[in-house]
Parts: sequence; structure tokens; C-alpha cells
Amino acid sequence: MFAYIVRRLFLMLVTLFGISVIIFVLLRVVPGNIVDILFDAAGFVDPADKANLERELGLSQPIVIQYLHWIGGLLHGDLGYSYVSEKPALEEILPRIPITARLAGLALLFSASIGIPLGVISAVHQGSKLDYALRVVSLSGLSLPSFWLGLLVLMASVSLFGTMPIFNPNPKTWLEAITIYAVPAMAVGFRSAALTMRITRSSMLEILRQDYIRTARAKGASEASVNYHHALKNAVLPVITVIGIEAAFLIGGLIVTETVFNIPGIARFLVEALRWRDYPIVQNLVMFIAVVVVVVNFIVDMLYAAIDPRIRFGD
Amino acid sequence: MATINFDSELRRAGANATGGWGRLAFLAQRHVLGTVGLIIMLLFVLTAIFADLISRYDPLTVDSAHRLAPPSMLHWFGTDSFGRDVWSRIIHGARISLAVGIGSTTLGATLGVIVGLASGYLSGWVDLVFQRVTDILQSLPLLVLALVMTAALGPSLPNVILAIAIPLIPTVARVIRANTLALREQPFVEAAKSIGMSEMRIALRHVLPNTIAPLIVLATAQLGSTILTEASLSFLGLGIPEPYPSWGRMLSESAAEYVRTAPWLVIFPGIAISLAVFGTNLFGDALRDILDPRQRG
Amino acid sequence: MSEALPAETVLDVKNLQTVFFTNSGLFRAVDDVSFSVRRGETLAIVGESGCGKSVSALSIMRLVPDPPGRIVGGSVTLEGTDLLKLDDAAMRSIRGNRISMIFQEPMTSLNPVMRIGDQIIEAVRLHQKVSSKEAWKQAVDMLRLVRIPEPERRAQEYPHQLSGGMRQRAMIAMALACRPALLIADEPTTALDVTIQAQILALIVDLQQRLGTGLILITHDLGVVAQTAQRVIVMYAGKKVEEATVESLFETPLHPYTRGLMASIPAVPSPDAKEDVRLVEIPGMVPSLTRLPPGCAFAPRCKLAVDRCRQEYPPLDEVKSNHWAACWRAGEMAEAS
Amino acid sequence: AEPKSGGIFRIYHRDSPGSASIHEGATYSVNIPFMPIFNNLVIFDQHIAQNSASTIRPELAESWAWSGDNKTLTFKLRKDVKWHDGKPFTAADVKCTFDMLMGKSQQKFRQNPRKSWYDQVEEVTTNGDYEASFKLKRPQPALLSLLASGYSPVYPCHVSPAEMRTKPIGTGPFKFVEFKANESIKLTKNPDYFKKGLPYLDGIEFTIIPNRSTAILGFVSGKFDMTFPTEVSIPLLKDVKSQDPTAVCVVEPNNVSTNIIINSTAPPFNNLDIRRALALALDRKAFIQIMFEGQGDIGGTMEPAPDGLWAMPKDMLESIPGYGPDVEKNREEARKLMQKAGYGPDKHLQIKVSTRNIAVYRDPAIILIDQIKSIYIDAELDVVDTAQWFPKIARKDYSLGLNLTGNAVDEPDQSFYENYACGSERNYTNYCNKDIEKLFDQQSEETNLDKRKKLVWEIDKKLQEDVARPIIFHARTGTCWKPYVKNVTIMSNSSYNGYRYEDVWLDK
Amino acid sequence: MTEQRPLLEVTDLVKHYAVRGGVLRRQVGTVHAVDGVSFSLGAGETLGLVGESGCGKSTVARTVLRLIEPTSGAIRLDGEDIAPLSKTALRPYRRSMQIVFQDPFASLNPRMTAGDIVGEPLTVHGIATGAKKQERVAELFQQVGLRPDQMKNFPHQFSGGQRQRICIARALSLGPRLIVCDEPVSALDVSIQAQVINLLIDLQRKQNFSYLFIAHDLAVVAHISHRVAVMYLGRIVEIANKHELFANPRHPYTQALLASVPIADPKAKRSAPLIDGDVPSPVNPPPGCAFHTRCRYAINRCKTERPALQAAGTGHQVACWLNDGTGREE
Ligand SMILES: Nc1ncnc2c1ncn2[C@@H]1O[C@H](COP(=O)(O)OP(=O)(O)OP(=O)(O)O)[C@@H](O)[C@H]1O
Ligand SMILES: Nc1ncnc2c1ncn2[C@@H]1O[C@H](COP(=O)(O)OP(=O)(O)OP(=O)(O)O)[C@@H](O)[C@H]1O
Ligand SMILES: [Mg+2]
Ligand SMILES: [Mg+2]
Ligand code: NI
Repeated sequence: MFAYIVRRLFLMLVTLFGISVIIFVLLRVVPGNIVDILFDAAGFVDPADKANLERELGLSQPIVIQYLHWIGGLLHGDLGYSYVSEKPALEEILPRIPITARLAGLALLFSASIGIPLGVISAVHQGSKLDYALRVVSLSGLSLPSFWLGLLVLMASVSLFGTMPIFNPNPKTWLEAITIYAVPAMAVGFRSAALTMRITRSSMLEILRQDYIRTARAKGASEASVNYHHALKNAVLPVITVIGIEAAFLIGGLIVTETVFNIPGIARFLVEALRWRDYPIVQNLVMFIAVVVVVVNFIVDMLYAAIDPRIRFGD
Repeated sequence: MATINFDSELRRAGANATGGWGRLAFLAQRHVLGTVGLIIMLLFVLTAIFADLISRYDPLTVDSAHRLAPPSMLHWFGTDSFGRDVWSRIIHGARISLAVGIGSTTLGATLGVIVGLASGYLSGWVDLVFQRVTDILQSLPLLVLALVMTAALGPSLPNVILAIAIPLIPTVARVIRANTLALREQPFVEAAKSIGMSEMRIALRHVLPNTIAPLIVLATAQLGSTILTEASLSFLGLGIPEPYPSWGRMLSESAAEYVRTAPWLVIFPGIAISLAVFGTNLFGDALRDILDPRQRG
Repeated sequence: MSEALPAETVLDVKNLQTVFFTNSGLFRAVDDVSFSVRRGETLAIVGESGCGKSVSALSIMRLVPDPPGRIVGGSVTLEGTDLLKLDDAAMRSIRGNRISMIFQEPMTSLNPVMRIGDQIIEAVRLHQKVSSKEAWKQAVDMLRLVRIPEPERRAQEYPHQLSGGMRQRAMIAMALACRPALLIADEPTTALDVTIQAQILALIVDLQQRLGTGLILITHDLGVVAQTAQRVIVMYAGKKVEEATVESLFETPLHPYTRGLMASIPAVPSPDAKEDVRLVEIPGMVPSLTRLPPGCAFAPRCKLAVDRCRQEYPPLDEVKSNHWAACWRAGEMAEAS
Repeated sequence: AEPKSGGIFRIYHRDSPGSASIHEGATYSVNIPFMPIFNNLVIFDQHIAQNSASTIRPELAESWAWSGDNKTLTFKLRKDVKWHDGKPFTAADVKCTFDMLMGKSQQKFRQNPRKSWYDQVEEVTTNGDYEASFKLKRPQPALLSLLASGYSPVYPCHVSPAEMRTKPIGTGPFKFVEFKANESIKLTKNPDYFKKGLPYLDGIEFTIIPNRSTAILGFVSGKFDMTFPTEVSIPLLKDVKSQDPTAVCVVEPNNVSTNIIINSTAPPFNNLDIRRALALALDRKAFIQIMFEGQGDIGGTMEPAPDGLWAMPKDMLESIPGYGPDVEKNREEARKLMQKAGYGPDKHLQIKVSTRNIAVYRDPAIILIDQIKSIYIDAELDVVDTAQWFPKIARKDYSLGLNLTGNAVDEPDQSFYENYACGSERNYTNYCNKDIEKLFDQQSEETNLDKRKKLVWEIDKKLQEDVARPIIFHARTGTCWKPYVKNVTIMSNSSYNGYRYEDVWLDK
Repeated sequence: MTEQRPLLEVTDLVKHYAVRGGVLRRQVGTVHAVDGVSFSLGAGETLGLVGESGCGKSTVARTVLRLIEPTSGAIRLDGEDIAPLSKTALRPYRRSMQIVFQDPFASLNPRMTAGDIVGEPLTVHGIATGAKKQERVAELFQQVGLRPDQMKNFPHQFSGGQRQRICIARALSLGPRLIVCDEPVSALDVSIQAQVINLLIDLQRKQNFSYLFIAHDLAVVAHISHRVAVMYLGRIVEIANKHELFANPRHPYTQALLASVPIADPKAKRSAPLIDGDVPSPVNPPPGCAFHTRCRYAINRCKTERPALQAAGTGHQVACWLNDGTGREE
């Protein structure tokens, strides 16, 4: 078990290293840099000024040196300075994390708390009208462009309540705090809820065909006990994996949702930083996201092991 | 004991569905949702193919005299702010969406199959390297990767297709690898080895064909999501550029300006996207039920 | 049920009919099968793969998957109650309590995420009002009863930590936890090695006799039948084709299929055996249940088949005392032997 | 009504500005949020929509005076002004600011987009703490207008340019509180403002919302008191009015021209005939119809009348090829020119129209492509990412480009020198006509307004006839605020100058 | 058999699987799947291999064919050691040795027709193509009792027994001299099993192959084999002529195995099972004689020292310290 964890951690480092190289190189393959963008507004680029600024920002160094510089800094906890705001990148990134984290957490919570029960219901009533209805709903959840959904929610909220949840870092009331986060979380969580529901459903159906379910029935267990006690615990395993993978997708969904709902989290920040070619921000943010994804997957695996005794004891 | 009508029970089970067409008809009836999906997909494909015949105007012709015309007999879906016919644009947009969907799915699936097959079949260091690559691609959220890619490559149809295809690779590679690993242990692969077949030939002739079914299922499922990804990229300003009438951009840009004053600009592309994605999803679902025996209910 | 049954009869199955509605047609998996089991008796059901053995068992338990399966006729009377007439709740109170079942696959029949002890407890607590502590004690006792070493520790473990043989023992412990009147063992040893098979069979028989349980032992191994059962029924293509006491069946099999079966099984050579006796083949293959020939289903493979066999299904006659066979030529065979 | 004090003025911001330093920026994304922090020597009257020399008011300067030779401009400064950090404001700060803008000081801006504004300034001198003079190489009456622009705040000497980008210090009515990129900009009242009693507002808060529909919804739902100035398009304006009929909305030109940059150094547009044909093919009304539902203006380089000060008279304008009202006739002529150049119905010219991937650029490009179809040109749209746009233009890697030119002040000097002078950085087409250049200087030195106007018209007309950079139209945009917002004036010939907000108040 | 050189001679065959763990997937244990197996097989002879599940039977079969690489040991085919050969050098030898697997459902590629499956080896070795190949395949079909018109059917259209025939036909196509049968009838119905066994015997008579025949059913092995080897935990514990082995089993494990086989005769009443417990894990096989944990005759020496195969009569070898005829001494 311990060896397994160490091995996983090692592989995680390898993955993160690969990501750091890829993102670093990709960014530098992108034509144009921060200097072009800073000059953009001026309506021209002065080559001398540009060279100056590039030197100042370290962009004129060989790419390998730049990379080593970055990674070296990272290892010392120094993420560099944002090209745009000239503040330490850490200072820019850190305060945005809790916002996105709350949003993502809520969305996952939403997707799990809606998706899993509905998936079970749909599987248990396989072939019924209810099943069909739930499947159609979940499929539509996967078919609506999320920005569209978000916009609809906003418009509905304005026309129904005359107001809308605009982000506010210091919500005054509880209600405000909830709407600020919950509405966008639901908009983005709808998709994952739909996905979770589908996975739960097929996983349940799969499990319900297993021999040990028949054994449980042969013992005289009630349908409810069979479904929830015996089947669900097994069926939830693949669902956990999917939720883990979904965590990565969620970041993508959040980019769009944070844009629509104008939430200053890291997802939207990433897009903006990308537009500005603000390498220190993009690099570190992508690394942060990658770390989160990798760690979430690691946790999912651990969770899997916690639920599935077969994994805990075998390697 | 309740009386049981054997005939109707059998019909429900599909017993009298014989022959290719009968079987197809039965499947269609058994998977109503899937059939609906298939019809939607077919409509979508036909629309894309015959776009020039179906559309009534040139999708790019600007007409300042008829801008923002509401739906009418003249312009079924109204016109946009340039006076372009929305119906014609949606019809031609099907081409773009289809190109993006099929293009990126095919590309992603092909690369994914190569990676997955090599990784599963060759094992050893090839597997190790490819697995890390898929790990890396998987740890970068799809949209983030696509964003960086389109930023890097510039917004054009082939680039968008590429940008959407790359993130598909790990998903496909994983499935194919798992399948290949399972197949590699199959006696028929060992039998092929025992007659002295080369590894390459075994991989291509025995392993690959048997991964087709899961691949098709996966690819159909991905088709819809690629269309959505393109829409999201468009929303963020990185999708397919003008003048191509991409649904995603039609929707996202109109949504910003005309959602209330000219709702048809928003409703129709929105419906087109959702319907196309919904159709592929429905069909993909049914296909999985049919092709993946473990899922059979 | 008004009809009085012989006192010691635990289970009486009459004209059981179970069908499957599938896309390749109607499977009459169990077609008009009747049999009964007495207290402490072992009834073996033999037959080839797909002949309906498991479906018969599942029909008794009312666990035939629906759809596609459906019990369409007959009665299953357990200790005087027709199980087919019970509502679901009543049936559940009987399952695991009065009838239990052991399945073929010890590897997959236990819930992988529940501890062994808990799975046994569940069987107990579903039917008896006992505290969980008490139930746990009973579970450990049951494990000891089925001769699992260190039962306290094993009860805490998960199925994957047990070997195949031990899992099957745990299954038996679970099945017998409520001291059922009838135990159905569906090929309980097919997946196991011979040495383990011997242990498990000995265990089942021993416990069955100690508890006075009726036992239905489903197997395709005639050796197992010979060594464990008192009575045997032979099934072929969903139908019961022969029923007899073990001795009578092995002495004079009266159905050509049974005969073929016995002759086609190689025997461990006795020292005095001649070199290389060719095995007797039953030509052809087991028919698909959807496309059964008219008349006797075995006729296409039967050397003795006459025209009548191909047209009319033979009734199950008591050819000798306590020996029934469904063959037009069973009488001839009985005389010949 | 009597102005009331108090309240936070909430505005949404269209995007996150690159820095807080107005001198280093070149977009009103910087001006609007940060102008309230500063003061200029002089400023255009904040409540007269049309900026002109006659609306210039003193601000940090108490008064100004031209020397007799019109080559020295002297400002007498106020003595009661303090920087937000408490240090006194003196003439040294003025000198520092303009020396830096002219590139003469030790400290440098990262970028200095308006350096050319001060090309004629020889030096800035001080006389004591409260007098500063601009010595010119030659007379340039326009200098005062340039100094009155929102783009010309006075920076403190004692704060480095880097700090000014992140934590600007000014003398203005509001103090900088914080700027969170992509999130918000917050300003708070400067209690020590030298204009007693001002400002009325307790503070200004900008919430950055790049997504237009979200932003408009926010305004409609009352989350904001005002939209981002000049950012509401005509269709959206209707939407706003329909959802919130009480909203006060104005539509003003903002002195931004949409034009075509032509690469005349390479085929096919090195052929004047084809350039002319292109100019003739434009249906400017159609552009305006589509982009502004008719509410845009047709003109030359200078902003059209009545809001523009320097616009050519109508008949003069219409005499320029392509400006005539009969589009079909123009196009007929254009086709002839094309045929002369060897193209025709069977031989179309294939080109690309490059532009930036921003709607205000892209949309006219789409219309342009559609219009030039009529003269046998098949154009394809080539959208270019922001970071690549200027490098691409500089490389001359385009044939036609669709471009927007914004003018900070309605002032020919600024427009002509910046966009048409030989060697100017923003002269993307490298148009260079020494004769016209002489005229530029001539009008610049001219102190007689009428004479100067005539000269300007002549230049403008020539520029159009040379098809140097055909102007398609001048845009108009809207701004909306809630009725309780008082004292906001949107300028009608510039969108960079009207955001001091010192006397804006909320009637709530 | 006779003194002539055996067709196949396996000496000290070892196959260890690494059990990996730890950070760099370093090896933390070893599965002693096959741990020093030696036997020989003459032309036209059948050697049966029995033993409990997991004792290494399939591993022997696969290593002999070099489908998996042996850890050590020699595999001599006609005197030539094929163990060290490279994959290309091995190819010609592949024609001489073929395999039939247990699971007839998984042994055939579901996406190829039966004819293609049987003809594939011919293509791979460039023996025949086109019409000639078809002809040869048809011939093979007839040989195994299938109709040539079934060549264009797909595997799922055949029954289990028929599929096993296709597998046999595929094995025959290259004209091998050794066919390794890894439980070829275990998955078949009893009445079908006889057909396949008879077919295998008939083919051997006609074409003089050698079989290495693996099964867990002692009766089946006994029926088809000339000699039988009994494996336990990666080793052969006893090997003898069939009749000798059944009449006079020397190793306690063989005895237990024989006693455990249920006899299809109600009068032959069963004896109590001779051994208890389960087969130990091959990851850490017990020291000494691997069987001592379940052996009722085990003496101290069994727990520490491993007995080697020793002669116990003509053509009879047994690996037991109590190799004195009965093994029941103490
Ligand atoms: N779920 C099902 N759906 C369709 N047909 C079924 C189903 N279960 C069983 N059958 C059919 O019923 C018939 C009898 O099956 P059953 O499982 O009783 O055979 P069996 O005698 O137990 O065989 P085995 O020895 O292989 O266990 C089979 O031919 C099978 O095709
Ligand atoms: N690829 C492998 N990696 C690790 N261990 C393996 C591998 N293949 C087989 N083993 C182990 O080697 C041992 C021998 O396996 P093998 O398949 O040869 O047994 P067998 O005698 O054929 O068993 P069965 O009767 O079940 O087919 C088993 O313990 C098995 O778990
Ligand atoms: Mg069965
Ligand atoms: Mg094996
Ligand atoms: Ni070893």
C-alpha cells in the first residue's frame, strides 16, 4: 500500500514535469508575446522598445534557460511576476483559488447528489417511462452548450426576480452568498450531473446482473436492500472514477461559466492571461490545475481503494 | 397464474425479427430513442451534404436592406444583423459542425487508436511513454488544451479541428489500450503467435478489428462533445472564424447582442447545436447498448 | 393446498414450465418438469449444458430473470405452500430461510465489497430477530461448521482474500445459516479442483444429513451423482427424460441419452483394462431450445430412434418400479437388460 | 436640484486594462477608470460634449498664456494642490511628466505611445515651483488641445513609472484603492481635493465584465449605475431601453473611424486603378445601416459634422470619388477600372482581407468582402490574433486590412501626423506624400482658425483621393445610465476625455 | 518408449513471473509458475499432464511453444534447443508445433471466417495461396469432420465442439509433429467431449503426431495418454506409464488425486477426502517438498529438503522422500 502510494506520487511528478514542458513550449510556440499585446493598444510596435521590454521580462533568453528559471523558481515557491499587473504571480493566483474551488466543489456536490440517486432510480426502473424521461433529461444536459445554459439562467433570473447573481467578493447575506455560487455551480454542474447519472445508471445495470446480486436475492433480501445495500456500493466505484475525470472537465466548463457569470476565479483568469500572453500566470495556473487534477485522481484512486477491498489489499 | 400471451411477449423480445431488415426494424423499435437520434443524425448529415440545394440564399451575402428581419416566408429563420439569411447559414453551418465533429473525432480517434494499440500491444517502454503522454493530456483539461492550441495555431477550421482532436486522444487511447490488453491475452491472439505471425500483423489483423466496436461507440459519444467544444471555443472567441457560418459562433455572438431584440438569431442556432448533439448522443447511447454486450438490458 | 402430501416431502414440483422470450424465439428452458424432494434426501439433476437445470432451480427460488424469463405453468410446493402463488414479500421471507441456494461460481457469487461475516449475518438477520452481536457469533459458528480454519479472522475478511474452496464453503455457511428445509446446490463444485471438490461434496452431504435438509444437487458429472445422490433425474433439452434411484439408473439406464452419456465418459482405467477403448460418441449436438424437433428431442442423435420418436413425444412412463423414462423404446431396453 | 454627496458610483468595465498608467496606455479602457485619479494642466470642459479649443478650462494650471511668437506656452500653477500621498504638487512634476513623455528623463515608460504629440516641443522649463513653460520648435496652436485631453495627466515626480502602472498616485478627485485584474477597480473619494466640496461621490467601482450580455443584464438589473461609456452598441441600446425604460441613454460619435489599410507596395494594390476601384465600390450607407442602424456618419479623416470640428462641407465630400450618392454609378466606374486592370466577370481578383478577431473589426470586414464582390474581387476573411496584428501589418503581410483609428482629440495635428506622415509608426500603409506633408505643417502652424479649416479640408480631400487609407465611416455608440446619475456628459468628438467625474452625483 | 531420440525433450524448464511492486515497479516477489520441469516426448506418443488449477500446466504448454519466454531450461525439438532462438530463427520451428486451447470460444477471432482462420497459417508461412489454399482448407475441414461449405461461416455460427474442431484444423494446417493440447475438452459438454477426444486419437493414429495433453480431468488424461505426468506447484511430482501410474501411484498427491475422482458407480462408496486444505500460493512455495503442507505422511525431511524425481520402477519416476512403493510407511 505504501509502496503503491509512493509509486503513484512518483508518476504524478513525471506527469507534472511533462505538463510543465508541454505548456511551456506551447506557449512559446504561440506567435506574439506580451510585448506585442502591450503595444497593441498603442497602435504600433516600436522594435527598440519591444527589445527592451523583452530583455526586461527575460523573454530574450534561450528557451531552456527560461524554463529552468521558471522551474527553479517554482521549486523555491517563487512563481515570478505577472507581466501585466507586475504583481507576484502567487498574489494574483492565490486569492482566486477559493472562488473557483467553492464553485467546483458545489458543482461536484450538485452533480453527485442529483446524478447518483437519479441514476439509481433510472436503473432500477429500467425500461419504464420514468427511465426514459430521466435519460432524455440527462442527454439534454449533455447537449446544451453550457454558456447558453448559463445565459438562459441569467436571463430567467433577471426577468423572474429582476436581479441576477453578479459576483461579489463579500456577500452581505447568506442568501446572496448562496446564489452567487449556487446558480453558476448548478449551471456547470448540470452537465456533470447528467454524466454522473448516466454512469451510475449503466454501472448499476451492470452490477445488477452480477451473480452476487442473485445471491442476495436468494438470501431473501428485499429489492431496496438489493439495490441500495448490495448494488450501489459496487456501482459507485466507476462513478467515483468518472467524477474524478470529470473534475478535469469541470475546469473547462468553469472557464465558460465564470465568463458568463463573471466570476473572477482562476478559470476565467486563465483565459485572460492566455489572451495577454502573460506566461508566468498561464504557466503557473496550468500547473496548478494539473496538480489539482492529478491529485484529485490520486484521491479518487485512494477512495476507490477505501471502498473496494480488492484494491486495498492487492497491489 | 396470469395468462400470458406468448405471441406478444415474443414480439416484444424481437423473435419474429428475421433477416437484416427485420432485425434492423426490431432494433429501431426497441431503441426508440436511438432511432430518433439516428434520424436526427441523418438529417444533419444530409443537410450538410445538400446544403447548397436546401439553402435559399447565399449564407454570406450581406443585405443591408433586410437586416434583422424576423422569420417570414421570405426568410424562414429570419436574417441576422448583416441581413444574411439565418436558415441558409444554419444549413451551411451543419457542414462546419459536421466537419469539426467528424474531422476532430476521426483525427483524435485515429491518433488515439495508434497510441492505444501501440501502448497496449507493445507494452514495455513504449507503453510507459505512451501512458505518460495520455496521462499528461488527460491532466490538462480539454478546454484548456484546446484554448492554448487554438491560441497557438490561430483560429482556422483545420486548426480548430486539430485543437479539439488532441484532447480526445487520451480517452480513446485508454479504451483501446484496455481493450488491446484484454485481447492480447485472448487465445486467438496466442494462436496467431503460435503460427509464427509477426507482431505487427497480429496487431493489425487480430487486435485492431476487435477494437472497432468499442471505438465506434466511443467515437459517436465524442462526436457530440466535439461540436459542443467548438461552440465553447467560439464563445471564448477562439472558434472557427468568419466567414464560415459556425453554429457556435452564430449562437455566442448573437447571444451577446440580440438575445432579446432578435431572439431568432439565438434560438435557431441554439436548437441546431443542441439537436445535433442530442441526436448523436441518443444514437451513441443506443449504439452502445447494441454493440456493447455487457450493457445489454 | 388441500392435497395432502407425503409427510416427509419437502418440495413438490409439478409440471413446471419456464420459458424465455428472446429475440431468437421462445426458449422452453423448463418444459413440464415434475419432481419432489424428501427430507434428508438428495436429488440429483443431471444433464448437459443448457438443458434447463439452473433454470429449474431458479424457478423454484422464483429468481428467473424477468424479462426475458417467465414461469408459465405448474406449481412449486414447499412444505405445503405453493411458492408460485405467494406475493413477493412472502416469497422473500422463504428465500434464504426455508430454501437456500448455492451457486456454481464461488468467485462471483459473493459481494466483493462486503466482509464474509456480514454476508452471513445478513442471511441470518433477514429472517431471525437477533442482535448483530448474536448474529456475528452465529456467522462465526457457521464458518466453523463448514470447517473454515480460523473462522473469527476469516469472518472479517473480504471474498477476494479467500481461495475458491473457502469461498464455496462460505457460500454453504450462508445458505445453511437459517437451517433451511431445502438446499439447492447448482453445480457447487464445477469450478473447483478435484481434491477440493471432494472436500466440498463431503461437507455438503455431511451437513445435509446432520440437518435433515432436502438437497437438490445439480451437476453434469455422473461420478458426483453416483457418490452423493439417492435419486436422479436426467434432463435433456428442457425436459425430464428419466428419473430413478441412483442404483437403478446406473445399473440400467433406460433412456438412450442417459446410456450415451454414461458410455461417452472415459473412466479412470482399472489396472486390468484393455488398451484404448474408443469412447462411445453421441453424434450431433445438443439441439437449440428454440428449434426443437417435433417428437423426441433426442431422436436426431439417437441410434435407436424410430419414426414414432420423430413424430410423437414419448410420455414419462414408470418403466420399472421407481424408474421413469420418456422413451418409446424404454420398455424394450428394460427387458433387454 | 442641489447635488447630494455620497454613494458609490458603480460602472461595469468592458475589459481588464493592461495597467493603470494612462500615459502608457492607448485605449480608453485605461482612461475611463483612471482619469478620475489625475488632473491635467488644462482640461476640456467636462460638461460640453463637443471638445474644442474654446472649451478648454484650467485645472492644475490657474491660467496659461502664449508668447508673442506663439512658440512658448506658459502655465501658472495652483499652489494648493497635494498628491494623494500628501506630497505637494509643483512645477517640477509637470516638467518630469513631459520630459518623460518626450523620452528625455532618466526613468522611462515601458511604452510611450503618444511621444509624437510632443515632437514640436523643444523643452519644458520651470520658473519657481508654480510656473511651467513649454518651448516649441515652431508655433503649434494645437498643443493646448492635446494637453487638455484625458491622455495628458500630470504624473508625480517622486513615483516611478512601474508604480504608476500598479498603484497610481494623482492629484485628482479620487484616490486609487485597488485594481484586481479581471475583477474590479476601486477608487475612493479624495477628501483633500483642491476643489473644495468635490467630489460628491464617495467612490467609484468598476466591475470588469468582458461578456457584453452579462454586463448589460447587470446594468438592467440595477447592479450598475452606468454602462461602460461608449460601449453600448445600437442594437443593445434598444434592448436596454426595452428592459429598463427609465434608463438615460445617449448615442454619440466617438471620433473613431473605420478604414481600410491598403498595402500599396505589392500587387494588386500597387495599381492605383484597383485602389480607386476599391474606393468606388464602397456603399458607405450600407455599412452604416448594418453597423449602426443608420446612426453612423460618413466623412473623411476628420470626424464629420456637426460634432466634428474639422469636417469637410457636404458638397466637397461628395465630390470625392466613391462618396457620390449613386452607388451603382460608382461601381460601374469601378468595374471599368477593374477591367482596365485586367479583371472581369470571368477573371476575379482573389485576395484576403485581414483584420483582427474583434467584432468591431470583423463585422465591417464581412460587409466589405460582400461589397467588393461587385467589382470582381473575391476576398476571404483572414482574422488575426491581437498579438500578431501589428507585427503582421509591419511586415506588410497583407493586401487589404480593416482597421479602426481612434482619435483622442478632434484635432488635425493629431490625426494627420499620426496616420499619414511619412515614417510615422501608425502610418501602416507607409503612405508618403511630401507635398501633403508640407500642407500638414502649414495647417499646424496656422493660427487663423478659418484658414486652418480650409487647409485641413483640402488635405483631407487629397488623402481620400489618393486612396491612402479609405475611410469607410465614423462610428457612433451609446452610453446609458440610471436616471439618478447626474452630471455625466459623454463627449461627442472624442471618447478619451470626459471621465473626471469630480462633480458627478447620485440623486438617490 | 524406445531408445530413439525423443521428438521433444524438456530439461529443467523454469518460468518465473515477477511480482512487481514498489516505486519503480521493482520485483518484489516471484511466481514460481514452473520450477524445474523435465520430460521427454517421443514421436507418436501422448504425454498427459494433470494437476490442480494454477500448478503451471498451461505455463509449461506455452513455454514449450515459446509463446512465453522460459526463464531457463532447454527445450529440444528433434535435438535442437529452441529456447535460445530468436523470434525469426524460431519461425521455421513453429510449423512443427501447434497448440489447441481450452476455450474454443475465445480461441477464434470472431471477425474472421472459419476458412480464413484455418487458412491463415498457410498464408503466413507462404505455403499456399488462392485456390490451392482453399483446397487445402477444405481438406482440413473434412479431416476434422466439418463440411467444407462451412468455411465461410463465422465462429459464432458454430457450436463449441465444432469450434474446437476448427482449432484443431488450424493446428493441423501446417503439418505439425507436436500438438500441445491445453485442456481442449474442458469447456465442452460431456457428449461432445467424446467426439473431440476420439478425433484427436484418430488423427494421431493416422499422422503419428505427438501430443502434450493437458487436462484436469484424470479420466480424460488417462484415456488419451500413453504416459502421464502429475504436477504440483510448478513441478512434476510423478511421471509414469499410464497403467503403472493408475495402478500404482507412488506420490501421496497422486494418490489423493485419484481418490478424489468421483467414480460413476453408486456402489463404489466414497472414501473420506484424502487431503485437506488448499494449494499453497506459488509466490512463496513452501520449502522442501511443496506438498508437505497437505500431506498426511509428511516427515521432517519433507519440510526442509526438496525431493528430486527418482526412478521407482520402469519408466516410473516420483519425487517423494517416501518413495518406497506405498508411501504410507510412517
Ligand atoms: N437470461 C436468459 N435469457 C435467455 N435465455 C436463457 C436465460 N437463462 C437461461 N436461458 C436459456 O435457458 C436454457 C436453460 O439454461 P440453464 O441455465 O438452466 O442450463 P443449465 O442446464 O443450467 O446449463 P449449465 O450446465 O451450462 O449451467 C438455456 O438454453 C438458455 O439458453
Ligand atoms: N502472466 C502471468 N503473470 C504472473 N503470474 C502468472 C501469469 N500467468 C500465470 N501465472 C501464475 O502462474 C501459475 C501457473 O499458471 P498456469 O496458468 O500455468 O496454471 P494451470 O496449471 O494451467 O492452471 P489452470 O488449470 O487453472 O489452467 C499460477 O499461479 C498463475 O497465477
Ligand atoms: Mg447451470
Ligand atoms: Mg491452464
Ligand atoms: Ni524457483
